[in-house]
Amino acid sequence: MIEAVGLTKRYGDKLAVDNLSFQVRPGAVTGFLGPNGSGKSTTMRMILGLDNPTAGTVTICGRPYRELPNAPRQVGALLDAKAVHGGRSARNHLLCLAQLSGIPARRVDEVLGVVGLHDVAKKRSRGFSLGMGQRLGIAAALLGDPQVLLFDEPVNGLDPEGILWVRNLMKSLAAEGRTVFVSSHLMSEMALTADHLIVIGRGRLLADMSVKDFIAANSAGFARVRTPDTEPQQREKLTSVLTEAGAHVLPEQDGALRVTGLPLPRISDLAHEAGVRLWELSPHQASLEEAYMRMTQEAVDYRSTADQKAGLMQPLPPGAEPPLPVPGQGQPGWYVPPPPQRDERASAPDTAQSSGTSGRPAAPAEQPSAPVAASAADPADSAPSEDAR
Amino acid sequence: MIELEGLTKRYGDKLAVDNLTFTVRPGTVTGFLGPNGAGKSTTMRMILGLDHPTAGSVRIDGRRYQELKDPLTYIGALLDAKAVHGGRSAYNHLLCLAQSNGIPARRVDEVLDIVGLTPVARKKAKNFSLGMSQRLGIAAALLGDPRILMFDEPVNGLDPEGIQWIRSLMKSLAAQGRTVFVSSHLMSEMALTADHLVVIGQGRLLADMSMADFIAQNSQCRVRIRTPERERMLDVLHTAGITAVEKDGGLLEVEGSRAERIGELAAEHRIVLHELSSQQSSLEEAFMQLTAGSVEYHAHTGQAQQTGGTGPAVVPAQPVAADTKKES
Amino acid sequence: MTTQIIRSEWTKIRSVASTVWTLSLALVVTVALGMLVSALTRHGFENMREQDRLSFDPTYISFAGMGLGQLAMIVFGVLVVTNEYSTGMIRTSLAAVPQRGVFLASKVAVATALALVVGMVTSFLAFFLGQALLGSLGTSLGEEGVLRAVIGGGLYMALIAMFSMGIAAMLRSPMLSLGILMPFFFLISGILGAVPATKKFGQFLPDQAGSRIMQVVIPAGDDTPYGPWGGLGIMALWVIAALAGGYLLLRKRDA
Amino acid sequence: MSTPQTPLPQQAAPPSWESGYTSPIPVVRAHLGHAIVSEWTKIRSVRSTVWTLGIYMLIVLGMGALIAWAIVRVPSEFHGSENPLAFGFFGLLVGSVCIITLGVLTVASEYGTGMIRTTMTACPSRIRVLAAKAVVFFLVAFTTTLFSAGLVALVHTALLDGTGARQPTGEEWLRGTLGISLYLAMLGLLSLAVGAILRHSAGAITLMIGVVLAPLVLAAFMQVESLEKLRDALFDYSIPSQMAVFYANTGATLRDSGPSGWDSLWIILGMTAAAFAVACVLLQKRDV
Repeated sequence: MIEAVGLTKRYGDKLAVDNLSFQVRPGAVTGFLGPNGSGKSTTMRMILGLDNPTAGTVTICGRPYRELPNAPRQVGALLDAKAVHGGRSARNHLLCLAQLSGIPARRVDEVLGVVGLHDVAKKRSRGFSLGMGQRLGIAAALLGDPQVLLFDEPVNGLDPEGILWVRNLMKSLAAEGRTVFVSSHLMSEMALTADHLIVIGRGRLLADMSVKDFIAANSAGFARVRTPDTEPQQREKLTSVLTEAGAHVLPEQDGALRVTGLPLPRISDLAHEAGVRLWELSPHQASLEEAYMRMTQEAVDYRSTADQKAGLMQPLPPGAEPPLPVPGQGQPGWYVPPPPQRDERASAPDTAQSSGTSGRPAAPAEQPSAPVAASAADPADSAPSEDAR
Repeated sequence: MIELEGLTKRYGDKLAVDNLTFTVRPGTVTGFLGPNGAGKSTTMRMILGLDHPTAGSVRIDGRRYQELKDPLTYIGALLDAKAVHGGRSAYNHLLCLAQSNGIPARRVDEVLDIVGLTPVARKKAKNFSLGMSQRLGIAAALLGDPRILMFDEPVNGLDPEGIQWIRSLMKSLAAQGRTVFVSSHLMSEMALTADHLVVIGQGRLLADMSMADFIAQNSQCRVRIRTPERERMLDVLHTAGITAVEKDGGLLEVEGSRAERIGELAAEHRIVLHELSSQQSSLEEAFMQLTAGSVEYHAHTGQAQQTGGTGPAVVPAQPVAADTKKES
Repeated sequence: MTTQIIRSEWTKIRSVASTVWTLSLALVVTVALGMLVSALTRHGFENMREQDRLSFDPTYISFAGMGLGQLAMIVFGVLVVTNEYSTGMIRTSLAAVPQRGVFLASKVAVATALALVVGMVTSFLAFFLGQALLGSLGTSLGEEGVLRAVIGGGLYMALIAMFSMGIAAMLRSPMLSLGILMPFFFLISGILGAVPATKKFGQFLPDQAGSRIMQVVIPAGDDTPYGPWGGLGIMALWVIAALAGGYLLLRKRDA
Repeated sequence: MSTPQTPLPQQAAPPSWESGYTSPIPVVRAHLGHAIVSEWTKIRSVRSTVWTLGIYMLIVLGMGALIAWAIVRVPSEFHGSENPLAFGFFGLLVGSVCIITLGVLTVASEYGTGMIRTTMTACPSRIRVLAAKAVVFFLVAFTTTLFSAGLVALVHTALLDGTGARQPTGEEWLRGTLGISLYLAMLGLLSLAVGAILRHSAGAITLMIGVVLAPLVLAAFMQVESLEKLRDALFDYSIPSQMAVFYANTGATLRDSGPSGWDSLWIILGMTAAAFAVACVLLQKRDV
C-alpha cells in the first residue's frame, strides 16, 4: 500500500509535482500515466526517498521509505535499468544488493533464473543490451520478495517475448496480493496489464479510477460496419438508413463505416430491413490510448510541429540562380530535397502579402499531429480483449 | 535505398550477423524485427559504418558509407538517444552535427521546432528525460533532410502524444518517397506503422515481406459471429462446408474462412447478425510464432527455484511465457 | 569539407563547461603561482646564497606555476577526446563524419589551437606579471633567449595537451588516461629525472625534454645532451607517436 | 503465518489481507553489517578497483625491489644512522596516487554510473551506506598497505643487515609499518569523502592530487630566507613530508618545526573527519 498526501516538489520556480494525493492498493496492478514532464519520475523518486518532497508525505505501509527497517524486503523498484556499474557482473550486482538487506545469496541465483539471465550471470553488465539491463533491474526489484513493487517503464527495450513475460509477471504479482505500481507510456501495454489507473498531468492528479471507468468516461465505443465492396450503393443506403435512425456515421479509409450511437443488434436489424448485406459488423471499444489522449491534451509539454525545411535553404546572393538539383538524385519515386531557394524572409516588406508561404519550399510539409493513428487502432490490439470480458 | 549483401559480423567465435542480404526500399516504412540479441543493432551499426563487417557490404544509395560526402544529408539515424554529451545544450549538440555536414545553423532551430524541443533548446542534455533525449535524437536524424532515415526503437521513452507523432511522422516521411527503416520491439506500434517487414533471428534473415503477407503466413484468420439464430447459422455454415466452433455466450468462431463469405451466406439465408468480425492475429502473435526458436534470453518458466531455505512462493515465476501463449 | 568539420569541432569544444574550467584553471594556476613565487623571490633575493644568485633565472621563476598548471592542460586534452566515448557521442560523430582520420585530425587541430592560444596568453601573462613583481631582478623580452623561452612556454602547454589527446584516443577511458598521465608526469617522470641512475633516460621524457625551452640561464654543471629547441623536438616526437597510435587504433576499432 | 515485518503497531493491527502479500522469507532488520558485506562485494567485483589495488601493490613492492637491488649493488652508500626502513617511502609516495584514486572511485563511480540510485533505494539510510563504504575501504587500504610496506621493510632490513646499517628500533618498526598504513588509509578515506562531496570522479582525483602536490611545488620555488617560515610550513605540512615523518629517526628530530612522531596521523584524522562531516550533511540534504 502506497499512500501519498499532498505531495509537492519544487525545482527552482518550477512546480514538478503539485499537491498530489493518491493511494495505491494491494492486489491490483495500478498504472501510472502522464505525459513526459508531468512529474511521474519525480513522484516515483519521492516514493523511494531519493528526492525529498518540498511538502507533503508519501508512505509505504504507513512509513516513509527512509524509515522502513529493511526497505528492499518491503519495496522492490525498477527505476532506471542502466543504473548499474558497468564493470560489475550481473550476479555480483545482485549479490551486493542482496547482502545490503541480509538476503541469502541463493536468492540471487533464483531471481537470475526468473528473469532468464542465468547464462550471462557472470558477464559484465556493460555489454548488456537495454532489454537485458531491464531484466537485471526487474531481478533486483524481485530480490527481496517484497509486497510493494514499483516499475518505471518496465518493458523498455524488451523484445516481444520479454514484453509478454513482464505483462504476465505483473498480473501474477498482483494476484498474490502485492501492490504493483507501474508507470508506462505504452497504452496498448497498459490496457492489457493494469486494473486501475492514476493519471497525472503537469504535476496534478487528473484521474484515479479503474481502467474500465477511465475508458468509459473519456471516450465512446463504436461499431465497424462493412458492406460488400463491390456494391457502393449498398453502403450509401445503409449510411442514410442509419443516419435516419439517429446514428453518427463516418466513413473509414478502407471503405468501412464507423457507426456511433446505435447498439449492434439495432444496426443489424436496420441493415436487414433495408436489404443490405453485411460483410462485417464488429464492436469496438475505444482504446485506452484514445481515452488517454483526450484527457491529457492540455497537459503535454513538448509539442511537435511541422517541418518547414527553410533552414536548409542556402541564402544566395541577390540575383544568383538557384543551382540545379544534383543529377542522379532525381530517380522517380524517390524523395528529392527541395532545391535551394532564395530566402524571402530576408526582405520582409516585399513578402508581406505572401507571408503564408514565404521561405517555405514546394515539398509537402509533414503533418505530424494528424490523428490518423488513433482511429486506425489495430483491431487485434486491445479492443477484442476488452470486449471479451 | 539501403542494400545489404552477405553482411556478416563475427565477435570472437560468436556470429552476431550471418550472411544477411536484403534491400530496404524507398516509399515505405520498413520494420526491422528480431528478438534481443538477434543482431539488429549490430546490423544498424554496420550500415552506418561504425562497425566493420567481417564479410559482405552495405550500400547506401549505391555507395559505401565511408564514401558519402556529408552523410547526414543522405541518411539520418537515431541509434541511442542517450549518446549525447550531458553538459552540452540540445542546440549546440545539433549545431556541431550540422556544421560537420555543412548544414546551415537555421536548420537546427527548425528541427528543434519539429520535435518540440524549442523551449529547452539551451538546456543541458544531462537533465533531459529519455523521451526528450529521444526527440533530440530524432531531430538529429532529420537534420540533413535525408532521403534515408533509420530509427532504432524510436518510441522508447516517448509519451503517448509523442508516440502518435512519431508514428505519423514516419508514415509521412515514407509517403514523401523516403526510405524509412525502423527497428522496434513494440509489435502494436509496428503493426500501425510499418508496411514492410524484415525479420532476423540469431543473425540470419527469417522473413522479408509485406506486413499483410507476414501476418497471413504466420497466423490463422478467425471470424467471430454473434447471431440470435444460432442453430440456423450453424446449419448454413455446415452445408457450405465451413466448420464453426461454439464458444460461450452464444458466440461462433470460424477458422479458415473470410468474413465476406459468411456475410453473404447469412444475407442469402436472411439470418440476422449481431456481430461479424474477423479476428486477425496480431503482429505480436505472428512474430512469436516465427521467432520461437531464436529467442536468446528466455525467462525462466519453471518453479525450480525453491532450492534454498527461502521458503515457498519465492518467486512469481510465470508458467505463461511465450511458448504457452502462442499455441493458444 | 574539412573546414566544416573543424567548425563542428569548435562548436563541440566551446559548448561544454569542462573546456572553460580546465583552460581557465590552467591559466589562473600558472599565472598566480608564478606571480606568488616571483614576489616572494624578490623579497628575499638578498638572503640567497651566492651560488643560487649566479644561476638565478628570472624567466624560469615566473614560470613556476607551469608544473601545476599543466595538470589542468592534461585534463583538458584527455576530456576533449574521452568525452566522446564516455557519453556514446562518438557513434553520432562517426556517423556524421565517417572519415575517421579527418575526424581525429580536426578534433586535435581545434583543441590544440585553443590550447596554444591559452598557453601563449598564459605564458606571456605569467612572464610580464612575474617580471613586474620581480622588479629590478626582472628581465625583458629583449634579452637573449627570453622571447624564445616565453613562446616556448606556450608551445609546451599546447604540446602537453596534444600528447594527452593522443594517449586518450588510444585508451578511450578518462579515468584510465588520467590515471596513467598524472602519475607519469608528476611522480614517475620526476623520480626518473632526479635519480642519477635513471637520469639519462629520464631527461628524454616528454615533459623533461620540453620544459628545457623555458630555461634561459643554464645551471652550472648541466650536461643535458640537447638544446632548448632540441628538447622541444624530442617532445614533439612523443606527441607524434601518441597521436599516430591514437589514429591507428581509432581506424581499426569498431566505434 | 503471522506477518514477520510488523515493526509498527498500526501495521500489526490490520489482518494480513489488507497489507497484501507477505513474503515467506523472514525479514531481518538491515544493519551496518549487511551494508559492509555488500560494499565488500562491490569492491571486489569491479575490475577497476582490483586493478588499482594490484597496481598499488606492484608499485610499492616494485620500487621496494628496485631499491633492494641498489642496496645489494652498492651497499656502502647506505651506511649511517638513518632509519633503515626509510627506503620504503618512495614506493608508498607513488602508490598514494592509487590509494587516492581508489578512495574517490569507491563513491564517485556510483554517481557516474547511476548505481547510486539503486544503492540508495536498497538502503535508504544514506549515512549507513557512506559508513559501510568507509569501513570497507579503510580495511582494504590498510591491510594492503600493511602487507606491502611490511614486506618491503623486512626485505630491506634483511639486505641492509651486515652492511653497517643499524637495526630499526621497535618504535621505528611500528611507525614504518602500522603508522604509515594507517596514514595512507586515512588519506584514502579523505579522498573518499571528497568524492562523496564532489560526486565527480575526475574532478575529485584532480583535486586530491593537487592537494598532495601543490604545497611542494609552491615550496620548491620559495628560495628566499625571509619566507623560510612559510616555505618550511608548506613543506612540513605537505602530505609527502607528513608521510616521511613516519620514517624519521626516533629521538633525533632533524627539524624543530613541523609534525613529528604521530602528529601526522592526528592531522589527517582531523581533515578526514571534517570532510566526512561535510559529506554526511550534503548526502542527507541533496537529492540523489
